[in-house]
Amino acid sequence: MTPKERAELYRRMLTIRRAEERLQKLFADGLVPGFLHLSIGQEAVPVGVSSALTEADTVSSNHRGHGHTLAKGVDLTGFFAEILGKATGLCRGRGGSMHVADLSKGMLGANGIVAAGLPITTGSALAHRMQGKGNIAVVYFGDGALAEGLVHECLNIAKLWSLPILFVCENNGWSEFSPTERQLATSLDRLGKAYGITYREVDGNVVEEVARAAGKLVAGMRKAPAPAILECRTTRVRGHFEGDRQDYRDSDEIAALDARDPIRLCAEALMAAGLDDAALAAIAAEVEAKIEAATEAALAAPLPEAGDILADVYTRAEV
Amino acid sequence: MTPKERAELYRRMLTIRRAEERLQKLFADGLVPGFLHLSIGQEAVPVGVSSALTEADTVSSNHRGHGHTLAKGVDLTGFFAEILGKATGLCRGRGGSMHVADLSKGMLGANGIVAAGLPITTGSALAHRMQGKGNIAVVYFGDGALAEGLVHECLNIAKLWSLPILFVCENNGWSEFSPTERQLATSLDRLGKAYGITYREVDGNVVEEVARAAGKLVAGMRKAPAPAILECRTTRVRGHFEGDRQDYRDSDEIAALDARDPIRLCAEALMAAGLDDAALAAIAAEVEAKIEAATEAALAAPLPEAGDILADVYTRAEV
Amino acid sequence: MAETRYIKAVNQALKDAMRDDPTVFLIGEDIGAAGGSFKATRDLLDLYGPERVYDAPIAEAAITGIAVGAALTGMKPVAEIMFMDFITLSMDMLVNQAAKARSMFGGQGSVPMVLRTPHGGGLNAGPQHSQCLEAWLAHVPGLKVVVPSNPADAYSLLRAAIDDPDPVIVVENKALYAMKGEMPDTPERIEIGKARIARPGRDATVVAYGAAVGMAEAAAEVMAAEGVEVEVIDLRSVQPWDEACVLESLSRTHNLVVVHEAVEAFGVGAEIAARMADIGFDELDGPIVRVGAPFAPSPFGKTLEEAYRPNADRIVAALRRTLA
Amino acid sequence: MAETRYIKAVNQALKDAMRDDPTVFLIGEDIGAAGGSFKATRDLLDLYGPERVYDAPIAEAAITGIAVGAALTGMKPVAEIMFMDFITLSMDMLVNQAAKARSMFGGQGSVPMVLRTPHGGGLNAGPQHSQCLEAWLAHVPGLKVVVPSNPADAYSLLRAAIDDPDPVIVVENKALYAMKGEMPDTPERIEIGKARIARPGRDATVVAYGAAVGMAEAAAEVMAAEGVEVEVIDLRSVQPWDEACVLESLSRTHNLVVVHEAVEAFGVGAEIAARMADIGFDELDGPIVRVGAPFAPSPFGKTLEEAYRPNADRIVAALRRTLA
Ligand SMILES: Cc1ncc(C[n+]2csc(CCOP(=O)(O)OP(=O)(O)O)c2C)c(N)n1
Ligand SMILES: Cc1ncc(C[n+]2csc(CCOP(=O)(O)OP(=O)(O)O)c2C)c(N)n1
Ligand SMILES: [Mg+2]
Ligand SMILES: [Mg+2]
Repeated sequence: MTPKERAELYRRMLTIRRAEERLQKLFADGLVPGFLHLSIGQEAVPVGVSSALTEADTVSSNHRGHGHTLAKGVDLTGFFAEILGKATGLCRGRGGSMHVADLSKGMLGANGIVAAGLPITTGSALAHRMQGKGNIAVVYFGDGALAEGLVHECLNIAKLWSLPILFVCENNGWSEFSPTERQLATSLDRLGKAYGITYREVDGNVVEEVARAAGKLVAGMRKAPAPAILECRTTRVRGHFEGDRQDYRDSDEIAALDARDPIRLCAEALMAAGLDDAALAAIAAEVEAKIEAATEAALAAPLPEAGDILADVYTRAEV
Repeated sequence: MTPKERAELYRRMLTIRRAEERLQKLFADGLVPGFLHLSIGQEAVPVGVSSALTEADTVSSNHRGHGHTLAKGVDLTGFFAEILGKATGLCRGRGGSMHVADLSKGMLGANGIVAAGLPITTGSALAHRMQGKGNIAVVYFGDGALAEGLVHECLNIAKLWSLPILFVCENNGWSEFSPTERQLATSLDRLGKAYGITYREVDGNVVEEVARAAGKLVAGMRKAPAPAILECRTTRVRGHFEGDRQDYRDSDEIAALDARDPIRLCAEALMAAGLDDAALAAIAAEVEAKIEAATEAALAAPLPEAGDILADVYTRAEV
Repeated sequence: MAETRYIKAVNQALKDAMRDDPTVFLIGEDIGAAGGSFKATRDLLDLYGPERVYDAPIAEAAITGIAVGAALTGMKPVAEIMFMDFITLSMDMLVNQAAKARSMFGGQGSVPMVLRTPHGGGLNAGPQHSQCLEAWLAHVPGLKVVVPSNPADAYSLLRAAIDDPDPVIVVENKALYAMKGEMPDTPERIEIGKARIARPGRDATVVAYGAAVGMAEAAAEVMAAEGVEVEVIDLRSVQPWDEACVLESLSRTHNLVVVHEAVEAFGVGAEIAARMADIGFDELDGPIVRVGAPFAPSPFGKTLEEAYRPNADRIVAALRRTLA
Repeated sequence: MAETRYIKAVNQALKDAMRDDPTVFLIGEDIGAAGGSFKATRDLLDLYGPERVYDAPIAEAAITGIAVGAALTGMKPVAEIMFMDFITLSMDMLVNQAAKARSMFGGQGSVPMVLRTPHGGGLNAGPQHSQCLEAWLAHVPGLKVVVPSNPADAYSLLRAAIDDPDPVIVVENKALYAMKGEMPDTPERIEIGKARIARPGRDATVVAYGAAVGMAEAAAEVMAAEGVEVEVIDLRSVQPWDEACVLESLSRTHNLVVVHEAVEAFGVGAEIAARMADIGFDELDGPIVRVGAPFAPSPFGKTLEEAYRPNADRIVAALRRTLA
């Protein structure tokens, strides 16, 4: 990876981080309707994975989907506007944080239903295989989702039918307010073995590692369609959703998170490779300016009209 | 196992066989309403497993449930009457072949929904654990059912919570009209490993093997509640249901079934152990007489009254 | 014009749709080599190969979700769920995914999938293989639900469903699979949401769909013998349903009976009756009477199942009551 | 008499039921250590231990099925499904298993389980976390469905549900969880299936349940200022529902409006309206008007969600229309 490529990954991670920090503030100010699940500490996963993807590849996501969405290249202003419920949002303000989608970028949607992204993505991968253009599909899901039966139905079918799907598990150790280890008697590596699906585990907080592993797996899948699993050990820094004070978490655990911060780790690697403070600061300034502009535009955008509720329930105007 | 015990297993298998052969004829004569899935060739599984069970243990079953039901000790006449849809049936003629149950014998029901027995039995096992009497729960399911997500949800929870449940898979290689190998990228031994659940495989057509393996597993579960898997390789002799001509099956495969017939294998073992033809014939005569009596009684029994439809939808008369 | 059976019409519609549109593909349990439990997909694997006809493992939720994802990625999947009772396993994918994607994504795309599934009794298949659950789906904004009552409609409605850009559930009736009927040489293109006057009349309106249409026609015969001319409306689709057609008929006949095979309480008929008790109130000369299954699981035995399913006699009794 | 909140009343009912009956146990996601997403089960793990309070993995189908199996084996499970939208994953266990076991096994036993789940909007939780799906369950013979509208009822109906020998779904309303209300020192024992006259009146009847009861009461206030006395009926349970009570009220007021937060089309209100358009036809002086959510997924933004949910104004407009 060239220093430039590495810096680009840094820039993307920082964009997600700053965007979510901005959302965090907007939420605290009462400007974000509904639930807000932040992926702070997990940015390396989607940025690393997306570095292996083209726009024609499809991804689908879960409730903690901001990073997945931004990494797939959606418009920042439309993203903010959506989460603020504005008419100019990517989904015209009807979806919000848990349902951001941009089909034009191959982003098939965040999802409020745990594990629902898996069959949708399996179907998308089937379409890719039938269309024969070498595109692939990626699904992001959490460790907690592994308890849902749908995961297994999809692992089975993806393997049976050699579908080009990358199962990306963001294993942050938590399922809402419970440690996932209390919810799972299995693990993804063992499931991978059970279904004969290629399995790789990476430090999900080291973006280069994620990118390298994803790159390899995806390249293979493009040539010969087949599923693969990428398990990323990562860290959920904030509560399950904003407003969750995480009383159930050990202070030691929380204190240790900083050392594994993916952005800090990437910055350190960049510095070790020769980038200086000024270069990092320049990236930060550029990112912050973009976020600020997007936020301002989104804040200034109009709310949807009430009459809009009935729009788009069906494609054709009702009979 | 004493010769007497062995002969008893034989008698039970033969009871199931003759009962199903009788049903087969009744079906051909148009006397059995609805679907009829016969378990001919699979009798050793429930007979072997049930030899380890008490009446207080619970079992639940699937669409191919006659053997499971009879082996749990339900009344033969009530069984026939149920399948014929008579008012005197175990379920007053409202369930039929796919829904025979006898709660008084711990038989929680056949089931028309593939894999539905698993969570019900998992719940029953949880109740047993809470009640602390050392009772256990058994679920019978087919190899095709392994593709349903519920199987995995239940393996996970049973292991997590150390539930005294025996998962009995009747692996007959078929899922309706398709070889199961085209539907499954995994296997139960691999799933057992993935979930850390004790797994045993037996020749499901050798009743002593089944009985021995089940006996061991169940004894362990009674002492220290924990799940276990017993996979029984077995043979579906008839079509998926009566009326299915099995055109999709190789004639070689069908021809080979006879050599693995569990009743023949048991008879041979009994003869090798000293039982003579006359003794076997005596068992057969006794079994046939019972089946005939049960059939006659069931045939003579009245149909339910139409007014009975609304009975028992709720326990208390409607408000 | 040729005579065909309902199940063959379904098969023909699938065949023609696959011929006309290479993005149409099939997925379901035992639909390939075996041609489907009811033979709706017979020969299609041979004709179009395993890249267009997927024999799926027993995993209804995944099958339905795969259809959603493939539809979002440019394909037109037609999924089969072997018995409507098993859509209990597909509900999340239908309701939270397929139905909502277009609206909650702000109209960006759509989910052009079809889910075919048979409902209804008559096979003594019992409580878990006979249910008519279309009322659930009709309650879900974003889904469409069609219920063909005869072979020609089975063809045309399935074609319309496949052509539709939104998710459509095609509910077939098991007891009708063997039904024979005329199939026009150039099958009608049906617009989903338009009803059909199955039999014109001036004294009372019976609204029905699926297998109940035939029962309503039989009841109309009985009434005709007494000089009462009953109009029978075949809704064809229950979501959307042709409110204008029903209202127009009611405004001529002033008496309404609604019939379906599903459980009466909280069934599709409730919506039709409720709507007419509002916008059609001034037209009503008598109570709106519904005919459906009693409030109990579908029993399996022959006599019980017969007593459970609606029939012409019960429709006649309902007509007599509203006309009294 | 003490004031309490709806969610605390739920918590108290669970606590008391667990104290009174050792076979009562709880199962659900994050209900133990975390006390539930809405804190309905707060402190219960500490009080009764992990043998009575099961923090389950994310597996709604299994959770529901486990409740069925435990209920068939002598226990009284109370399962929580975190949002009613997720019962899409539990439908098979509810509909094909819990609901049918007693009837299809010929009355041998019963399934004394409870499934608690919150429905409704007001939290801007969007299309997959706001749905009111009780009409599906009301359509299923064998299930009971209660929908408490206030803290005292939240207590009493949950106790009644736990005492009931058959499967009962307790639908709570998220927007009501913070509602304060009086809790009698000796809470009322409510019989499931009996409605409550929330406000007597002589000019029109509004039938409501859950959060819609408060909206109906507010509408009645508005109408009272104009001299129109509106009777508000709180159904308390929608399956079974108190047909006799509604008919009796209608026979005094002669005008009927039915309100709920669920989507209007094919909702619970359709059944009530349809039934009254039959057995109550002679009592009706005007159209039966329903008020519910429009036919669209629940939008998430504040203004859209407000416009989507029914409210007193829309009930007033409905009353004016039927009284016109
Ligand atoms: C079907 C379903 N069940 C439960 C929930 C509630 N819920 C939302 S997120 C979550 C935990 C998910 O944990 P994990 O998959 O590890 O993702 P993470 O939040 O850690 O990123 C739960 C239980 C849901 N949204 N959908
Ligand atoms: C949920 C569900 N899906 C599909 C079916 C239809 N079906 C009934 S039996 C069966 C095959 C089951 O195969 P297996 O579990 O191996 O049992 P076997 O018939 O071989 O004993 C299928 C697909 C069903 N009854 N329930
Ligand atoms: Mg997690
Ligand atoms: Mg099998």
